[in-house]
Amino acid sequence: MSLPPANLSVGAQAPADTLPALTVSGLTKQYGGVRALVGASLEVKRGSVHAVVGENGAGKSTLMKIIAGAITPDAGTLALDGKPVSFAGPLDAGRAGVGIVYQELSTFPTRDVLANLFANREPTRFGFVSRQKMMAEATPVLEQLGLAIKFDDRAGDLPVADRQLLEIARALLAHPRLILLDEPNSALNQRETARLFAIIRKLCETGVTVLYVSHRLEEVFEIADTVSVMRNGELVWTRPRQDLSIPEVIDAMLGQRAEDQYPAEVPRRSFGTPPLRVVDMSFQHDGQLFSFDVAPGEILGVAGLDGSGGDKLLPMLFGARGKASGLSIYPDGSGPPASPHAAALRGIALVPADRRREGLMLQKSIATNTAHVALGARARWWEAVTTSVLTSRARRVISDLGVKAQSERTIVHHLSGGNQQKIVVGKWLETNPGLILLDDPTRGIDVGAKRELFLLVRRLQLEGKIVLMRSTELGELLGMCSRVLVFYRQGLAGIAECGKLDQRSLLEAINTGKSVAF
Amino acid sequence: EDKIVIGFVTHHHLDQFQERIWQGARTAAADLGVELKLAAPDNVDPEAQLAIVQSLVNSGVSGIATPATSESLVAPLNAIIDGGTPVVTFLLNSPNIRAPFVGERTFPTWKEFGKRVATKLGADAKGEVLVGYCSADLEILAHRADGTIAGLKEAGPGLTVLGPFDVKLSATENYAAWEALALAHPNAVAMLDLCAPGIVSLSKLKTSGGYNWLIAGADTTPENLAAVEAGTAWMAEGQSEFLQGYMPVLMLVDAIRSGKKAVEPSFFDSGNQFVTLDNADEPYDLKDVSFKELVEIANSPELTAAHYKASLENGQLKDWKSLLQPLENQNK
Amino acid sequence: MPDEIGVVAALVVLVLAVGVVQPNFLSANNLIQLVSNSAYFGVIALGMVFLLALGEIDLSVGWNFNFSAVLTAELMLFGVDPWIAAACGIGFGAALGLLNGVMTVALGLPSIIVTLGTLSVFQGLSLVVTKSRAIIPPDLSSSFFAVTNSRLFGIPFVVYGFVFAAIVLHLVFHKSRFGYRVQAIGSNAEAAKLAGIPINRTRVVALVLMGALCGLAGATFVGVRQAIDPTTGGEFLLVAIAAAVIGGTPVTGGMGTIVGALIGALIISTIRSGVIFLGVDARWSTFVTGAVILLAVAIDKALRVQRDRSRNRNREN
Amino acid sequence: MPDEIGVVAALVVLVLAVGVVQPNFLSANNLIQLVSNSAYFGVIALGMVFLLALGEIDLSVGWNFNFSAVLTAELMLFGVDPWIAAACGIGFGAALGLLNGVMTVALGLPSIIVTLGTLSVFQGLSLVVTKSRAIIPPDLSSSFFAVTNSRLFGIPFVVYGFVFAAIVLHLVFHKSRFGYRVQAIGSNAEAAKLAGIPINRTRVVALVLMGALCGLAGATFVGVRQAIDPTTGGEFLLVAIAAAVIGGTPVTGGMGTIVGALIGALIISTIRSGVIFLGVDARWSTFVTGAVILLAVAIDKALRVQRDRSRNRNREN
Ligand SMILES: Nc1ncnc2c1ncn2[C@@H]1O[C@H](COP(=O)(O)OP(=O)(O)OP(=O)(O)O)[C@@H](O)[C@H]1O
Ligand SMILES: Nc1ncnc2c1ncn2[C@@H]1O[C@H](COP(=O)(O)OP(=O)(O)OP(=O)(O)O)[C@@H](O)[C@H]1O
Ligand SMILES: [Mg+2]
Ligand SMILES: [Mg+2]
Repeated sequence: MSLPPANLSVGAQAPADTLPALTVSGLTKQYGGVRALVGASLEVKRGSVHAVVGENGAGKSTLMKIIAGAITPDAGTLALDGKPVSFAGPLDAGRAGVGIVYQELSTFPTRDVLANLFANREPTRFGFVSRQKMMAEATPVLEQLGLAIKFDDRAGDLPVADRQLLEIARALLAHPRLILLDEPNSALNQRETARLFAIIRKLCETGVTVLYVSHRLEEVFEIADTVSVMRNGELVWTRPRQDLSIPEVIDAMLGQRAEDQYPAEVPRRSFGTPPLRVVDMSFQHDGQLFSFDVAPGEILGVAGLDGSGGDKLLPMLFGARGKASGLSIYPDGSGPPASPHAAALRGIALVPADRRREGLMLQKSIATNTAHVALGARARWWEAVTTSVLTSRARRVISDLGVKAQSERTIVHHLSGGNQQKIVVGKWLETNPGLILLDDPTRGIDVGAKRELFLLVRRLQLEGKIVLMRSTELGELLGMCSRVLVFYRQGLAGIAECGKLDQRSLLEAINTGKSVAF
Repeated sequence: EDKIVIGFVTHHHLDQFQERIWQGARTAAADLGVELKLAAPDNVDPEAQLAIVQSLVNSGVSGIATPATSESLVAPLNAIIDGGTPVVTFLLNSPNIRAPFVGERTFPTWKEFGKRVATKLGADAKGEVLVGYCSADLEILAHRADGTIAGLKEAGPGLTVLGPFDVKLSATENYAAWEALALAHPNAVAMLDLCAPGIVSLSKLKTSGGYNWLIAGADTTPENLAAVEAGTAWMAEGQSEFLQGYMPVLMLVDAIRSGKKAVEPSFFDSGNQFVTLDNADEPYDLKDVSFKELVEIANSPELTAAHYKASLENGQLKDWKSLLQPLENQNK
Repeated sequence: MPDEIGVVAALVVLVLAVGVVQPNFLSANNLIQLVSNSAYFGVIALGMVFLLALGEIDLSVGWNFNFSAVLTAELMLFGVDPWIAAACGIGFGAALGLLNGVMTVALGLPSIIVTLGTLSVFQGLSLVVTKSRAIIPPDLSSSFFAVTNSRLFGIPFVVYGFVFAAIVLHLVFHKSRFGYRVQAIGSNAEAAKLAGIPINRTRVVALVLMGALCGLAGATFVGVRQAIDPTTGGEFLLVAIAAAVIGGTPVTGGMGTIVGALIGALIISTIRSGVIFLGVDARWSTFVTGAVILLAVAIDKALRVQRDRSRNRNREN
Repeated sequence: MPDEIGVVAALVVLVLAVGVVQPNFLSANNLIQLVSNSAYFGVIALGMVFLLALGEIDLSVGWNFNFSAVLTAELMLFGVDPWIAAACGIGFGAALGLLNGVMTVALGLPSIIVTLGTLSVFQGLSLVVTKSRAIIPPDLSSSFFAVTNSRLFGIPFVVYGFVFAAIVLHLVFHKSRFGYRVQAIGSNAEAAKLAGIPINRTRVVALVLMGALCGLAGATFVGVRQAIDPTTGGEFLLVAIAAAVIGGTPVTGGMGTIVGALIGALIISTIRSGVIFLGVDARWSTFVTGAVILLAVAIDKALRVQRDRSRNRNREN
């Protein structure tokens, strides 16, 4: 019995270098009245990293899904290595050497890590699925990705970042010749992203072609050889990276001149309202106690690696993990909320990290979703659900946050990922909360929307709201926050003053827990 | 000798019919000085009934009385007999069980039932007579229907007999079914339901809908007798439930006391009553009673026991062994 | 066109099909009776829509109905005024629902498991109370019996009750905070929790509502039939679920239709009654019932597919 | 500690509780009978685990069992060799399952609706075939009857059959690609589709498997009991679901446990038998049954919570 190659390798021998690995021509896809893709054409060179960027709803994911055989286009053709192909389903595409990491997490929550990694291609031995073979194959890939999870953990119990890594590992394990990465690192931190990029580079050396979608343009410029820009379902242009600058790309994406990414800091002033005082909180029984204050009008950042505890802080403040320990005092003078219900009633908002699992009713309309908190949690029992109230609220969210949707009756499932995120943010801001907990709020949203969101946060700041924001992108924290809580190994390592700090020293701090830089 | 324990298992315990059978069994156990274990499944479920019977056998009872609710109980019951625990069946019969059966003669009884209905309607009566039963999947009910229809045709050649219809057992479904039948057959002259709930449903319908068909049906439950008393229903057929509980215990104890490991297969006819306001004739040498007395007896366990006591202690039933017939007679 | 178009069409087809062969079937009297026969299990089906939309189920409904009716009748036997007895019956049904709810939440178990247990508990206790006897209210002179048996414009009280319950529950389901919560939790329980919707409280309230509806059906039954026996209600579970599901409420949660459940209940009654009107042989009637159910759901599905298609077409133009 | 620890503990507690009061209960003979009584609905519960894990359900199992058994017995009446008749019965059960599957997929309806219809269709056709009569194989001389009624080391054939089926299905569920697919679809149907898992085919196969198991139970029943009545099997649906669910298979899909369903079936048999051994008054026995079911699931839950706690504690340290 021969074990499969323990490292990542090319599935088949590389064909003639001259032909493009992927040729897309005239792809069109229409959903009802929405033109998701309009005659998109593209050529991707073998062994290159080809980035596709564009606004939310520009059609990037639609393009990826068509190439992966998950949806059939209305018109247009695909060719791999010059040979025309047409996929009846994802299985066909997989057999042809196309692998994909979908933007929306598509793990199997009740199944363990191994079952997830090898979904529908489980190796067998004597007719039985062989966990040995799977483990032998998966171990090196997980190691390369730095994913330290047990094989029998249930995927549903893993944090978002681990689930995303799990999906990347799943795609890599199929040894595709063409790999489509649709915002694969939206939930990953810098270290994890760096590991992913190392793997991508190694893959490209062995002739694998990578199509990469991201809203993080710095990263796009770091990894991509070629950049394509999409707008409103059309391909605007494709150019080599070295000829490009980030503002140029943004201009093309938005179809207008780009502004500063982070809106200017507003002058600090005093609001006369009480702060949030977190006192002697801890992540676990007997764990390290920590305390901090957040003043009205302050944006406090939260940073930390996976497993540092940083990802637990916001749900804990929100009451989603039961009543938090310690002697904290919230701005309304009471202690921590005992449940999310209590939190919602007290004007505390949490924009959760995993929008599809924790934030949305995918099969319901935008109107229904935007009423989630205002009606579901905060309305009095006699308040009727009227279409006019639902509609006007939804329309407000759509226009305030620039949601790209046909109408407020559109099913959320049919929105692009970024627009779904805007709905989650919008449903909370509608309730005018005083304490706002943003758990990775920019995940998957485009530069324009990101700027709009930041403008909104600044506005909240001006109104004297208390904002805590966790992000996997340190640049965002530095750009928006006055101070950043740095978590390390289930405790608070220190509080960084953003003015005295650059991205490198913040990165060092979250990786070592040392407070040298503060 | 060890204390004799009789396991007595009915096929459900959800109505007064079963309760009266239990009453007979309890009386017999008290009369004979043996212990009785009464049990039944939550609803008609032969497999659950079998599990109960087998558990009783495993817990060491001396004999088992149970109805042959289904033919698939035959092999396991025969296995119990072969294992040395005597069995007597009652109410529902299978000729393949190597055990005695206590119950009514199905076909002849229901033929007589049909005849009496036809006679009451008049020898030259015309019109539709509707026959319904509560379940198409019980063989005994098919025999009842066959008997009834045969009797109606014989004694009422001018009648149009329709059915049997499946009018269900549960009170709500039974009512709905008869309601629909009543509307579909506005000219019917008689409605016959061969299961217990029919008389109640039909009586209620007759009163509220202003119909004037003749109603007759099965079982002398308190509600059915009340309908007869009120004059809405004409006849309720009873099948001596008390004896169907009493006799199996008696036969088992007799066999066990005489050292037998099994009871010879035979048929004991429990007899039956065709109860109307002016007739409540009892089988054997049981004292014939008026309708009023019958109602009193039906409502009192003490009166019931007393009613049978004379015959059981000194009359025809004392000599029950001479009344046993071959098993084949049951459906002749 | 609303979602219920398919089931309505299926119902109309069935009614007309029987009516063509047996015009009697279309008499006002029969159609009214059809509706009134659906009322008991139909009201339970309406409550089941809430539970299915919540992603829960209550298997104990039939015996809750029975136990509540038995309690109502027993109270009447004890000389309690029938109106008060009926109110107690409804309250008792709600209390049994509360028991289901509290156990579901306290044990952290799905309601299907809890109600699998309480279904036997209710049946068993009811049996202990009735001692296998039908309970018959002794004195029918109270206005309670007059009212529950009354007719207005030839239509019986239970029909008004059933339709009224359907209207109220339709509004609750689609227009109240509670209805919104139910559907939100059924759509995505985790997201609902994080949106601040009180999951457990909503679950308990839904099970209490279900219980109260069982009690309502039970108390009304005692009024109309003036008797309750130990078996009645046992078969309601499957019919109630069938009515809800045929009506278009998916068992996967997140949505439902009260109007659909009402129509579903009528479809079941139509099939039952139609089989009898057409004089289908008793041995064949079970088969015919099943085949017609399949036909009805196929009609419903075909029409909805048709509608979705034309809807999309309209959108594109 | 595996997931089944809770139910196993509940079963042991129940068996010992009865055994302490009535030592007879612990006799080999009684315990063996307990297992063999669970075999028919138990095998159906095993198949139900696949469907529940898939997010589906089959309501027609009881009547598929009945119809398959009737067919087997009828073939024997026609003089077909009993072994061949039994094989046909199993194949027939599978064919009925195929019908369920094809209709589910072709109509695009949930299996609960389709099988709600076919449940009556199967029952009705079986009734038409039997003409309300029990079917009794005429000639019991075939080795088929000897084998199905044989005992090895005092343990009857059906017990071996049940345990063997459980082992095979356990392996299929946890070790075969089919089992992986079933659980993946139940866990996240959309992701399963994206992973290229043939959803419809898997659904059909699972319903065919369920049907074949009904046929297997039916054919074996004819061998052991040498008769099949028109009613037998009607009660199996609720017990089979109860066994699967008590055993720990959630109705929300994505996972399941064959071993749990086996234990669940034994728990149900133990309660049925224990009530008799303890001499519980027949009127109280229904209540006691329900209460003990609740107790069993509470024990199971408590133990699993306990285990998860200690697991988490170990993990964090
Ligand atoms: N199933 C669907 N039904 C209807 N509309 C859809 C569907 N899927 C996508 N769309 C629409 O197609 C357009 C393109 O969506 P797509 O997901 O490709 O955007 P995207 O570029 O990936 O955006 P994002 O950056 O937010 O992920 C959007 O307007 C979206 O609303
Ligand atoms: N992460 C957690 N770990 C352990 N227990 C939790 C966790 N989150 C919630 N709980 C507990 O689970 C139960 C359900 O919580 P949930 O928020 O659904 O309650 P609720 O419906 O809001 O309650 P109420 O109706 O009283 O507002 C509560 O008892 C809560 O204490
Ligand atoms: Mg996208
Ligand atoms: Mg709460």
